[in-house]
Amino acid sequence: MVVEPSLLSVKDLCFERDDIQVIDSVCLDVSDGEILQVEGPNGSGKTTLLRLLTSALTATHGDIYYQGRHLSECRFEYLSNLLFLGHQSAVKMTLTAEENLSWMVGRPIDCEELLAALDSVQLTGYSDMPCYRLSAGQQRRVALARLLLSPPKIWFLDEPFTALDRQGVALVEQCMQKHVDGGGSVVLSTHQPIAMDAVRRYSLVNQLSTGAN
Amino acid sequence: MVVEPSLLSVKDLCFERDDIQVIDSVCLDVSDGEILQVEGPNGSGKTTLLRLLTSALTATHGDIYYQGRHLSECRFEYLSNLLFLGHQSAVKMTLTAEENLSWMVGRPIDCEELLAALDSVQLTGYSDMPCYRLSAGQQRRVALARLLLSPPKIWFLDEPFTALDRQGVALVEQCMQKHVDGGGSVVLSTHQPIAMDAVRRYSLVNQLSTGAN
Amino acid sequence: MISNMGFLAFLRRDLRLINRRRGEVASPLIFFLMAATFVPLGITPDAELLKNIAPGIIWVMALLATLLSADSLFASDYQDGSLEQMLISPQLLVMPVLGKVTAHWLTTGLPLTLVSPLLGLLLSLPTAGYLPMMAGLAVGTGCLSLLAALGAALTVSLQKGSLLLTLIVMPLYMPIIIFGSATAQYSIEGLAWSGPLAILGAMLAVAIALCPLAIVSVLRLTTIN
Amino acid sequence: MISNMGFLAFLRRDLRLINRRRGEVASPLIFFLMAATFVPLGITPDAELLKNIAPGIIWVMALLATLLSADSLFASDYQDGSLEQMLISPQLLVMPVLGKVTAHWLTTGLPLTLVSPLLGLLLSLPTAGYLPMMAGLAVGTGCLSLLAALGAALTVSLQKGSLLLTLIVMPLYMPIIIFGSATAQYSIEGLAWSGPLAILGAMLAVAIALCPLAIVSVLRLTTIN
Amino acid sequence: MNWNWNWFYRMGSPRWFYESTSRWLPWLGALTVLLLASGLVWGLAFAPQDAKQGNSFRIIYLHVPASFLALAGYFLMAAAGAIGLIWKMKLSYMVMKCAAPLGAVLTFLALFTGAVWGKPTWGSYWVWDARVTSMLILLFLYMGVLALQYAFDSKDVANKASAILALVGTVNIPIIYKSVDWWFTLHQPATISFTEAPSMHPDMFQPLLVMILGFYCFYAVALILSVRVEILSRERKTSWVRGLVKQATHKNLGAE
Ligand code: HEM
Ligand SMILES: Nc1ncnc2c1ncn2[C@@H]1O[C@H](COP(=O)(O)OP(=O)(O)OP(=O)(O)O)[C@@H](O)[C@H]1O
Ligand SMILES: Nc1ncnc2c1ncn2[C@@H]1O[C@H](COP(=O)(O)OP(=O)(O)OP(=O)(O)O)[C@@H](O)[C@H]1O
Ligand SMILES: [Mg+2]
Ligand SMILES: [Mg+2]
Repeated sequence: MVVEPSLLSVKDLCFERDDIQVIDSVCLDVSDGEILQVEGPNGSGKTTLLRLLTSALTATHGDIYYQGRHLSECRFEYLSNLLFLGHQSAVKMTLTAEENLSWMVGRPIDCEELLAALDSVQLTGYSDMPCYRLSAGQQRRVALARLLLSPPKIWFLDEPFTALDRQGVALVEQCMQKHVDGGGSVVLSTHQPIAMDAVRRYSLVNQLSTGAN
Repeated sequence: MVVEPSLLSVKDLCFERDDIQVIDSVCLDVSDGEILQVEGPNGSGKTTLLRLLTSALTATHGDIYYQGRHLSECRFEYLSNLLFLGHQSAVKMTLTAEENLSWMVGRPIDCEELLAALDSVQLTGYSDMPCYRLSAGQQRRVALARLLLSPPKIWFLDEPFTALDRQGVALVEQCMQKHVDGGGSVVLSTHQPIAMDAVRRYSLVNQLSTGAN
Repeated sequence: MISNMGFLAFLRRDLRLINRRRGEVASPLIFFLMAATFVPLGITPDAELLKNIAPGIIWVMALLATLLSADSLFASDYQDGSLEQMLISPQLLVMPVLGKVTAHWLTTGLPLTLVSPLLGLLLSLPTAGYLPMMAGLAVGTGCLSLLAALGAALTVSLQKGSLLLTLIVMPLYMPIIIFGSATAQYSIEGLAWSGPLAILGAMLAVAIALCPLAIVSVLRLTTIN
Repeated sequence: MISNMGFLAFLRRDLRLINRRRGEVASPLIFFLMAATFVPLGITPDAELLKNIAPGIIWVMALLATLLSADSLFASDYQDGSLEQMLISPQLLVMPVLGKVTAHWLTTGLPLTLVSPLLGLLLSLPTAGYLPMMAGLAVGTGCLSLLAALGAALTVSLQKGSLLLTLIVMPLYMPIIIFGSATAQYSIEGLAWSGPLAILGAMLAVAIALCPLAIVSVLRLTTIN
Repeated sequence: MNWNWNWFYRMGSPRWFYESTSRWLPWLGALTVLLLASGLVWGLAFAPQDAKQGNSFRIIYLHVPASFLALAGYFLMAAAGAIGLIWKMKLSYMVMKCAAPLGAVLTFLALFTGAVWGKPTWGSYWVWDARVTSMLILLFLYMGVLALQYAFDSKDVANKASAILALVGTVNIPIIYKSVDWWFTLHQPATISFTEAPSMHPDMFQPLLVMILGFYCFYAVALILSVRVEILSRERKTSWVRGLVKQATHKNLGAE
């Protein structure tokens, strides 16, 4: 059917943990330049789905295709083109903002570019302060500065707006817009409303609580 | 001026950390039945202020009065009438939701009341599951179930809406409304808009970034 | 409300937390046994020699086991915010802290005391040494737990505190280990062993009186950040 | 991009992380010294007796120091999500893991080897024992670090893993400690000590070849939750 | 009552300390050099040889003063910590912080000279003698305080925590000394103890006294110097330190 294969395509993905079906036959497609928002109440499996898609978890059943090829054939290529930002933001408390960022970007990068990125996330005076001295939102901003420096095509963002103030949320939205305009794709989960138009939604239903209630 | 002393009154509160003035002469009053939202961008000192008010930190300068008396005179009474919910929610990952809750409430409580509270936060099937098996939002809900069971007069809530879905946010707002209607007070910090009318705002300005930018 | 947050509540909660990880309850026992088997391997299998060093070895093991498990005494409470909740609770923290330390002792010192006859057997301890050794261990490990808790409180806000904790606490352990191993040594040599045991008891009494207070003030200090 | 995420990058980062807390760099050294002074206190100050048990004691100490510091090898990376980021990075994880282990050895095994002559002095080790002991320690602590990392990987997802780690790793340490203390013992007794040292070397070679692979697959397994 | 305490609080001011020590530090430094030089020359060159030990006994002129000061230094450090905890005096924390490395170095010196001395007299560098053992433990106590001081990033917490540890250590020092003494007598007949110092010949003893005095002065000078450095680095943002810096650069420029 599809002539040009979509960037990421998921067929019938299932995930079972301790005999509980957390993710039940999810099918979805993400094409270039698209933002997909995974929706659902607390505990519906958004984080689990994102971790499955980034291959941090292995699905019990189902397939993931990247640009038309099965993930097992192009794992390396897929992983090199992917960025994941989870509930835990991988910010080391004892390192400074600058050190953290240069580490997380994972490619040689010059100092000015780093400082410029930290400037954009409003951490101008803080680049050489250890991160445990930053506030919750500032720590989150250190992790988000990655978005300004990352070449990967697909971003997986799990609740990127946590702990951010309004200006920070706008900044992340701007980043996503720029990324999408450049042909990249974003899969994100959030409970806050997004002020962007190009967002497609995918809803997960809470398997367990619908069963239990 | 004030005939009836307000519930909590703060005079000229300052806090200095490693020679940086984090909180600079804050003056505020909280009266019975009031919701005070502390506002400010990331890093402006909201968490620090709340921790000062709960006496988890000690101010370098300034005074706190509880019902007209200085805090040093009525510390025990003040602390018995206070509830604090911070960025970290004090939920033990290895204990079940029920055990966590009964521990956190800090008074003898019967099992049915506990289960009813867990029901209200939509954790019906989860009461005897260890908390590391809950999702981020569900873990947060365990901590929030305290609000349904707590007699203290003043609540200090630091970003209570983190990780909650829309229904969860509504629930917390409902709790706060009920508490306030019963004569209690709430001091909270959040970056999300609140859908309540009786909210007074107090704005903190970011000392450092205003200086740096 | 206040009584619930006291000694027993913390004792019960900590025991439950430890019990949740079932592998952990038995592990001090097994650690003790295993470490003791290393000694003949690394040193000598000669019973004559082992006999002389048995009480000392058992005490060194008791001490290391206590230290190894101490760094998690307050660490998880610190990370998840429970400690902050404790610190802003209205009542005095002395009883809760004592409850936590007791839970620690019940899961390290006590099992070690109980298993010590077996170790004595492994290391060819003479018969006269068993009772004094157990008595000494029972009293001495109490001191060890209290001092370890003090070290844990001092290093709780440091990410990699376990080695630092060792460094801080070890010098304070010296008198305990001297009198502890002397208790067994005396009885083996046919001397009255009530002397060193009494000194251990006195140290325990002082430690119970002072350590919880010190721990509470240290916790208030180090958790401010 | 890939080369940057390799051996040297992790080595540099971990050394920097360790170095950030200045108190921590010296502490393995001091731990070693301190633990060694306990032995005479608990056992005997008699130089004749100490001489016999010196190599064994030094090895037991090396082992405990490695174990004590091992539980934080992956723990903080696990808790803050760095480990997850590592696991979804495209390249093979063997080099990064080897980098982390090397950083661990550079901050435990190496300083311990360097300080060992001082311990030999404290425990009246005969002169002939110094060189073989240092050679044995240098090679053997490498194995210790690799095995400790394996244990740390196995227990990384458990909150209170440090005691469990000890239990898992200790049995694996047995051969190392036997040959390690034999190296010094042989030379004291005037025998050729190249035999046990060669065996240690062979064990190190095997461990370097296999452990990182095992660690990577164990990490993939245990961090899924 | 007020006038009574004024001097105390003034003494707590780093600036007062810095300025007043500037005045008499040169004198103290000169006295130290004088005492140490004369003591050394007297002890090493002119004091008579020991009947039994020959020339090797001369190491006593370093060993004994270092041992004295190592112990006294710990109590000074703990006292400074206690004053800091009770009266919240910044200066006394600085004194405590600077006394720790100084004391550790002196303890190490005592151990080192003792060990070197031990080789000719006891036949080995190290012997588990009671006093030797307690000295080693003292070194560990110092190291604990030092490590704790540098492990915290917040200076305030670091100061208070290491002050508490130093205080706990002082409670322990007598216990440690007693227990080690007792342990030693339990285990070992007193073959090579030096608890009863042989009554020394006055010709040997007088230079020793001079050296001990000299070490006390040296300790004071070293402590004051490092406290002054600490003051400058902590107060570098204040106007009076800025003024000092300006003065110094001015002088340098003038000299050129
Ligand atoms: C590492 C080894 C040694 C250490 C740690 C050590 C430690 C000490 C200490 C702490 C003191 C001061 C005691 C006090 O406060 O009064 C002292 C004094 C002294 N030491 Fe040593 N010592 C060592 C080796 C030796 C040796 C080998 C000798 C010579 C045989 C020696 C001879 C003396 C003498 C004569 C005094 C002064 C006598 C006195 O005031 O009691 N020391 N030593
Ligand atoms: N480690 C785990 N072990 C077992 N079950 C788990 C684990 N983590 C999550 N679960 C369960 O899997 C389900 C989905 O969890 P998940 O974290 O994916 O939800 P989520 O949609 O991200 O929720 P939230 O909005 O709260 O972040 C939940 O019902 C939860 O109880
Ligand atoms: N432990 C600490 N040590 C030193 N400085 C700190 C520490 N924690 C926070 N700060 C600094 O204090 C200021 C206020 O931090 P605080 O956490 O109160 O901000 P906040 O208003 O809660 O921000 P957010 O919205 O991100 O939660 C920040 O500039 C931060 O850098
Ligand atoms: Mg989630
Ligand atoms: Mg905050």
